[in-house]
Amino acid sequence: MTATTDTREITYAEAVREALGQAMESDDRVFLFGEDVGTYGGAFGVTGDLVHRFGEDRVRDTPISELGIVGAAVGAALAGMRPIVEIQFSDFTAQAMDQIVNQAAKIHFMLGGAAEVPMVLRAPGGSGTGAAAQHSQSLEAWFAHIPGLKVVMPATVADAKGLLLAAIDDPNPVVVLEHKLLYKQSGPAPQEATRTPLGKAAVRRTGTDLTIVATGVMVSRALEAAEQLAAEGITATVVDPRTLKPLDEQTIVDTVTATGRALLVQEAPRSGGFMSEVSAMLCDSPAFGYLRAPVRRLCGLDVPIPYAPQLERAAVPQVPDIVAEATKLVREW
Amino acid sequence: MTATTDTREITYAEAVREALGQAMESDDRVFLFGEDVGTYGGAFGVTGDLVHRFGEDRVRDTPISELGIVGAAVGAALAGMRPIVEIQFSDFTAQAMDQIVNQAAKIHFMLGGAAEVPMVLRAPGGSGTGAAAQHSQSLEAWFAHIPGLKVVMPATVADAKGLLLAAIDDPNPVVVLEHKLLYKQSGPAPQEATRTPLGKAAVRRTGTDLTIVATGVMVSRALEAAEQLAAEGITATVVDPRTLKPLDEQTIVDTVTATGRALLVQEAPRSGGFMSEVSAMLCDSPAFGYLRAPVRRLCGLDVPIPYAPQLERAAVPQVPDIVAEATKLVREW
Amino acid sequence: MDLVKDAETATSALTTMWTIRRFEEAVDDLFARGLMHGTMHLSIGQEAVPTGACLALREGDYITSTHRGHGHCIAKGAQLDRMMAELLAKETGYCRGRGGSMHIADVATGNLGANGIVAGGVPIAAGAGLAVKMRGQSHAVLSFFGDGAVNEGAWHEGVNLAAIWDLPVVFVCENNKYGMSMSVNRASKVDNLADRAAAYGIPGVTVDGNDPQEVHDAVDEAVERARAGNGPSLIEAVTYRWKGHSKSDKNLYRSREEIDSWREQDPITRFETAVLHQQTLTESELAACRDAARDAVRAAIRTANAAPDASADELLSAVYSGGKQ
Amino acid sequence: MDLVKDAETATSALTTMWTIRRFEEAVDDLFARGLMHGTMHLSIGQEAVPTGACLALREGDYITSTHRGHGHCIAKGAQLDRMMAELLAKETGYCRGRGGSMHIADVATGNLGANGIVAGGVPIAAGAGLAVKMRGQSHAVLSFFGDGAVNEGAWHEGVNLAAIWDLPVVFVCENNKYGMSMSVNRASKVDNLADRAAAYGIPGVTVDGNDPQEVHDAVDEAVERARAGNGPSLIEAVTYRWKGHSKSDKNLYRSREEIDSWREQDPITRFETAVLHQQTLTESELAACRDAARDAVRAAIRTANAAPDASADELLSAVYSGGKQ
Ligand SMILES: Cc1ncc(C[n+]2csc(CCOP(=O)(O)OP(=O)(O)O)c2C)c(N)n1
Ligand SMILES: Cc1ncc(C[n+]2csc(CCOP(=O)(O)OP(=O)(O)O)c2C)c(N)n1
Ligand SMILES: [Mg+2]
Ligand SMILES: [Mg+2]
Repeated sequence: MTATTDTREITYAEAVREALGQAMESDDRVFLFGEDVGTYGGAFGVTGDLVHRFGEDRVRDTPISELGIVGAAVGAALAGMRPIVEIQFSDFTAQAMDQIVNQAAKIHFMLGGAAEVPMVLRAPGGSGTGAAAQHSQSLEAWFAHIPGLKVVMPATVADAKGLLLAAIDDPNPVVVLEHKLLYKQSGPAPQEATRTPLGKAAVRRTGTDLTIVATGVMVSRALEAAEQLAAEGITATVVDPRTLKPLDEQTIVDTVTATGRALLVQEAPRSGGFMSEVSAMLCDSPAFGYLRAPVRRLCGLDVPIPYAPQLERAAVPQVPDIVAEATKLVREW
Repeated sequence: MTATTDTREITYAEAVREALGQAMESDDRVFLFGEDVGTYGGAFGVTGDLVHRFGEDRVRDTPISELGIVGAAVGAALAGMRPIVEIQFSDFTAQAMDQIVNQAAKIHFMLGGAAEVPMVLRAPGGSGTGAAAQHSQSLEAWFAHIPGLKVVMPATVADAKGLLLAAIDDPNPVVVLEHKLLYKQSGPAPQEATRTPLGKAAVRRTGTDLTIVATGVMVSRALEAAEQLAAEGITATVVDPRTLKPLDEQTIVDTVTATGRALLVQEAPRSGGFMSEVSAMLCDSPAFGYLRAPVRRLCGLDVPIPYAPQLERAAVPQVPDIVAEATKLVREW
Repeated sequence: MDLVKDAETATSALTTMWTIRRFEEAVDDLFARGLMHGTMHLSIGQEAVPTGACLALREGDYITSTHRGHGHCIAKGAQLDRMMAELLAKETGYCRGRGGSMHIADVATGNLGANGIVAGGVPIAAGAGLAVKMRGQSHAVLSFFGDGAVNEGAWHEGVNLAAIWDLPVVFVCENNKYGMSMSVNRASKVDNLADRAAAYGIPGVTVDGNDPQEVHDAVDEAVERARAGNGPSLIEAVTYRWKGHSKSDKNLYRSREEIDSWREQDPITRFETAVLHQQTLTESELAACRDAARDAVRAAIRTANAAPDASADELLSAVYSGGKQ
Repeated sequence: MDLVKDAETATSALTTMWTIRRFEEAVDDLFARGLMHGTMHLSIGQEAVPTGACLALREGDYITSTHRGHGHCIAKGAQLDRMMAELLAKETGYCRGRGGSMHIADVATGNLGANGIVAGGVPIAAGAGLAVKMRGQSHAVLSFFGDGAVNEGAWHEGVNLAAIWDLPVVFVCENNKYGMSMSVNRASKVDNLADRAAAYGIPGVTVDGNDPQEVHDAVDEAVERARAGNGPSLIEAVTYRWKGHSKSDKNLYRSREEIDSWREQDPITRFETAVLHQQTLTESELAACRDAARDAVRAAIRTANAAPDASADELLSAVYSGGKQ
């Protein structure tokens, strides 16, 4: 993302809203629907005033029927529209998995290329709000395993806007996993409708001792940890894949080759999480020969997200955990 | 599984049926329901004549409503029963993901241990029958990522029986992923109700040059490949994890430590598949120091399963692919 | 539209029904002879439903179909040779051999696709209806599904969305009495599945699904309603599948007598009798319809057989669309 | 059971309603003061529904509840201190601090749990009903859900299963007019949600959800039906939530006047007036109910506050059950 003259500080939620607004302005086929996206402005306030700008037709409240909503998006996309669906919490994609996975993801291939399903599914994931196990999951690994889906996890304000715009442009179904804790975070983003290309990782910081690969809210925690590590004389490269599918393997391989150590940080439970894929990819890549240490994952515990704040914090990596793990990795290997 | 005097050859489908029958005989709380499990005998003939033995109450046909069925199993389990649900094709678990993942998997933890959900969900996965993309998926990675679920993939006739019996005993929700191509395969299984303990891998064959870890239908392909490799002077250890969650990491680590090379074979698409977890686990285990070669995955292509037989075969690993990949791994490293 | 009294329409309807019948008999035969792969779901005995229904449609209208979708596809105007090529796993098939019977679509004629997922097409139809409505068009969307589909959550959610937004969708339930082996009477407690329409505040009607005229009239009225912006309808067409659910079916759940009694209600024979009775067509004109269907199916098989097998070369690049040009 | 004329029942009903009210007012306050974590959904204004409904239940009966479940939990007999401890993230909470407001359950009293998933409890209730029926017991299962839940596939599938198997389940829809911001009139086209019962061949009735007697009578009849093996019923209790959906709610979707008009229909005031009018209880007896509720809630807060915080030590070992002993 190159800085442009019209860059200003806005929140992540505002960035998403701005992208939605710009996409709807420039393309009649784009519309938005989901539970409480209209007058309410979205469960997390993301859609805000869009209904007043674009009307109830294009910013459409739905009943509570995630499967039906996503299915309707598939149908609208097949019939030439560019629907954007909001699912209030990414946990409720469980309700809609058939339409996401068995329909949206497969139709283009299954029909021999005769049709495409240009739709976007936006949903916030992650813990940290005390919403407990059914409202706090990080399910990106599910989607990243499904051929036919593209998956992005914007970690910055600029990417919240840029990746969403690119997702809306894409002729394939794209799952955009936002993060609840990021919505209120501020950061720079261009006013104009600049795309963040899908499939390109961002190197957020460069160091020599290890490479930290992190997704979602873990990107800012990794950067904070990298600050602290620097004070102790350990410098880290921090890579934010941004797009999980298709994954920019090259950037990860190159940075890990350069540092010889990899710490992979995700919020989701360790077992079978997305970082397992990154690790496996690294261990069968040219980087393997350059590894000075085992590829380490720092992940959420293999537990449902608990309600109590102290338990919830303990369940997912925090900045000190990243610092500790990185230090260990560098000092011991 | 120690051979017992009453071991005879039966098919995998018969083994499942026998386990179901024995469990229902010995425990009134056990019952079976799902689409066409009664008179029809199950879409793949697995339940067969059970309805005649146990009646329509305990071998219960359902309407086509996977979410409702699994939800009803959760409720029945909470209320003290031991339900076993059959989902006709594992692809249709997509319909039921909310009840599997947001309810069954989490209730015990979320309720602070005050309740348990002893239920079994059986579903056949895999390709090879020309049923195309919506009827051929291998979705084990989804379940293995969810804390609170246990996941097994029986690869032999004896395990089809033994793992299912252990799953029915277990006080937690267990997903049993059978394989369509195995149903008609014959093999030895004890007549008596012998349990295969959950969480214990099976070393199916021992060798010195590499360890092949394989799941589901890939186990027999790996064994066949190992035969052919042996003829070329390459000997392989073949490990069948059997239980994917909780995974018997120790057996995998030990065998890979011994051979120094690992080839991980699954039918599911590579990206984010279960073998990515195995690879990541190995690369951060004591085996790492003993690796003579990168940990290699041989997986299904990252494509939906196509219909045409030649395309379908090309989409997932076949015996010659395993032989070729193993040979390369051993010869090149 | 009078299917029975108008010669041209009668010819068209009869030819369509015979084409479906002959096509599926051919498929049945190819399977039995091991020349066809995978699985199949035949709609023999149900030909009047797609035939009567699709006669109410015009260019620009959409349909969504099911696992038992050959009839819908043919009635909506698909090319037989490309259908057959798909089933025979040829590169020239509608899906280039990647979809097979359960995924044939013909987007050009508005057929958004068969679906291997029971009720999977229902919310998709609602979405297509939403697209039509948002563009201010007057097209209709016709969604076919079976009696088994109405107990799926997807069906409930899709119908409700269409209802609240007054979408131009016609929901056509082919009640062939069974969802696989589950009798419709065991799967729900309502007398007629059309009664469920009341739960969504939309009209519902039950018709004789072996009479293409009855089907047509009900669908036509619903399509007009849809085009006029008055929202969706539910039509239950009662019919019967003669063959097993799929090749694995041993028919344990229904009796020989039941099957025979429905065979006596053959929609094609009934229609031919009616047409003859009304003297709309002569015996030899009927025979001509039959021959045309047979010849078309034979030609389709020949063309399909001559086509190249589907190629595995481009699998990986076929997963994502690069965008329409 | 006459809630208004029988002094003991009136006292019980009134105390329950006041307890729910005071409990939730306390929760509201604790949240506002930053002493409580997470999110919350208050049922203030809806107290008559769980109160009237649960009076029809007895030991061995089950309920399933919702995200807005404090009232159900209290009416089914849960301990206030363990509820409060859960909300305050204490080790002594019903879920040991792992569940919070949306997951309080009290399996001992038959409360199978609140549920963070809209309609999530509906198929679970059907399953509990199936367990009861298979064991030949005469317990009933009462499933609470909101007006928003009836458009979920889970609801449709769960109700249908209960219907076809004649399960002893009473489906109680708390129609508080909105699913979050979505007005019930926009979310479905039926006049009364109870009309949907017809789609499943079960009885459906709409009652005044601010009158515990009306709720009770309808539920009681349905419970008897269930116990007698005659299957499920759907009861729609029309009521209103005074507070926002959750703490993020700015109430943009409804008017001050609408809220005020419903506040005038306060179920507690109405019940007190009726009880006074019938001279079942005196003013001071009413005051005693109120005080008892207030004191119980205060005591619960005290007990909960004194309890140890939930511990993160055993998280990993808490995921799987080792089996009941
Ligand atoms: C979601 C889902 N569940 C189950 C199946 C398996 N299945 C395929 S067709 C069928 C029966 C469908 O019955 P109905 O809707 O009446 O259509 P019919 O086969 O009678 O035409 C079933 C159970 C499926 N394909 N999808
Ligand atoms: C499956 C699912 N979708 C969406 C939500 C978010 N959500 C929580 S409560 C709610 C509204 C529920 O409305 P209703 O059923 O009427 O209950 P009420 O809140 O009015 O008591 C929504 C949309 C959810 N929790 N679960
Ligand atoms: Mg049917
Ligand atoms: Mg409500």
